[in-house]
Amino acid sequence: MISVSVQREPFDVAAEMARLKAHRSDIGALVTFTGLVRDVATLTLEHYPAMSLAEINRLAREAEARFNIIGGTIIHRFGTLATSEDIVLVAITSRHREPAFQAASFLMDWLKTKAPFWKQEANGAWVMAKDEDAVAGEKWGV
Amino acid sequence: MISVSVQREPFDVAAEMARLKAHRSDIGALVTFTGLVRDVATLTLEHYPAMSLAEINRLAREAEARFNIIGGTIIHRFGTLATSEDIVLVAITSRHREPAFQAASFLMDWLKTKAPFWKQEANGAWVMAKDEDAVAGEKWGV
Amino acid sequence: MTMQLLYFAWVRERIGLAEEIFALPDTVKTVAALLDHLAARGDGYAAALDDRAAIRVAVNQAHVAETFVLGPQDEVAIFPPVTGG
Amino acid sequence: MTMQLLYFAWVRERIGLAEEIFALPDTVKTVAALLDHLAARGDGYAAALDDRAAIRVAVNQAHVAETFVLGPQDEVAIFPPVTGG
Repeated sequence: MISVSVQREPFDVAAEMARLKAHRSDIGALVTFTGLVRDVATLTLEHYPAMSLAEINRLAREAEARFNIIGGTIIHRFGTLATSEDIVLVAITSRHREPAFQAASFLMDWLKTKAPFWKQEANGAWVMAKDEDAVAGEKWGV
Repeated sequence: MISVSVQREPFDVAAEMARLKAHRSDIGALVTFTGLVRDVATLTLEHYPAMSLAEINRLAREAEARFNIIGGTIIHRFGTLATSEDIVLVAITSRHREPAFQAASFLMDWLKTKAPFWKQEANGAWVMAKDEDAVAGEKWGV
Repeated sequence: MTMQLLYFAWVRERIGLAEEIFALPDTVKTVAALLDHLAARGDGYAAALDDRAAIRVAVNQAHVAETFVLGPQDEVAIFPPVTGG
Repeated sequence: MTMQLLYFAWVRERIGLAEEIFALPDTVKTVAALLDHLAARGDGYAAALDDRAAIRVAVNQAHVAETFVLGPQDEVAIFPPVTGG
């Protein structure tokens, strides 16, 4: 079961990892992906509140159906974030390494093309969607 | 530059992540893989001390040459570890998500087939190498 | 029977509204027809919606294609390709 | 001029030694020939080395194939397929 949060507040990767491992003896692999603000001083993330949490939950259920995983956490932040602040966390546990890597990669590819968030730079410019992200999303046969 | 350690002591994933992110504004992606003791009460890892660090360093240089990454950390433990204790950490930073995922996956596949460590259960049984690990290692065209 | 329209990112900026109430005309059946109808409303709408390849639409919080058939009480969100993650 | 032999995991257990000094005979040129030579030494060696598909060898801390040609002062490690990670 992958838990999902959409929030303004920072997240604590170590606490999330500890929570996923707690009271279990069957986890052999834990993969985390953290996405960070890069190159710019600040980045503002707008989202569609009624849809963003629901859409990420939908992606989480899809990952659970596709991959032999144990659990996970997805946290996506919104609001104004500074350089090198965390934007998104995807953490997945599984018995063997391959499903955890696959599910984390799948979730990031899908988040990039499905989750209703938009990034704006401090000068007002909107970050453009990359064609390669659409291609990466399509490779999972969405 | 990927730093490498072979050690008996536990590692602190959060501290390693913080160290990789410190004083940088160009990191957009951070992928970690943690391998844990699963199912058994204890597992003892034997290694070939003169070779294990050198071999993992060789794999690290190979990953740096193959993938467009910024930095990373590989820590592999030896000695006797209890259920759900960490065995290995691979953490990789990059500008974009794909090289970090690829490099972490490559390093784990190669570690599994190249790094001179052997796992023994508490009853004396040695963990058998899996054919699928050899196949996973070969897919990178070693 | 009215529909709620929501705009995000530069679609919101160009139209100059985050949301509005909209009575769906009988002649407008699909998402494509709605986008055509809105683009004809004036400068802000045209600037927002003219490059149709850069427009994405969700109906009742789910992504839909331009061929999707609208109902009179739908929540319709119009936005650029997403850039989260 | 002597070679150091190192054994790990169940190869070590079956041979009953972690390491030994070994004078390379002139007739033993390759890793394959060394494994044949050692397997002929007695019970522990035979039990360790008979299933050649399960044996890996590193010379001077680098993985090598059975065709690798040995030098008289090499450090030769003999072990099962690795199971770290």
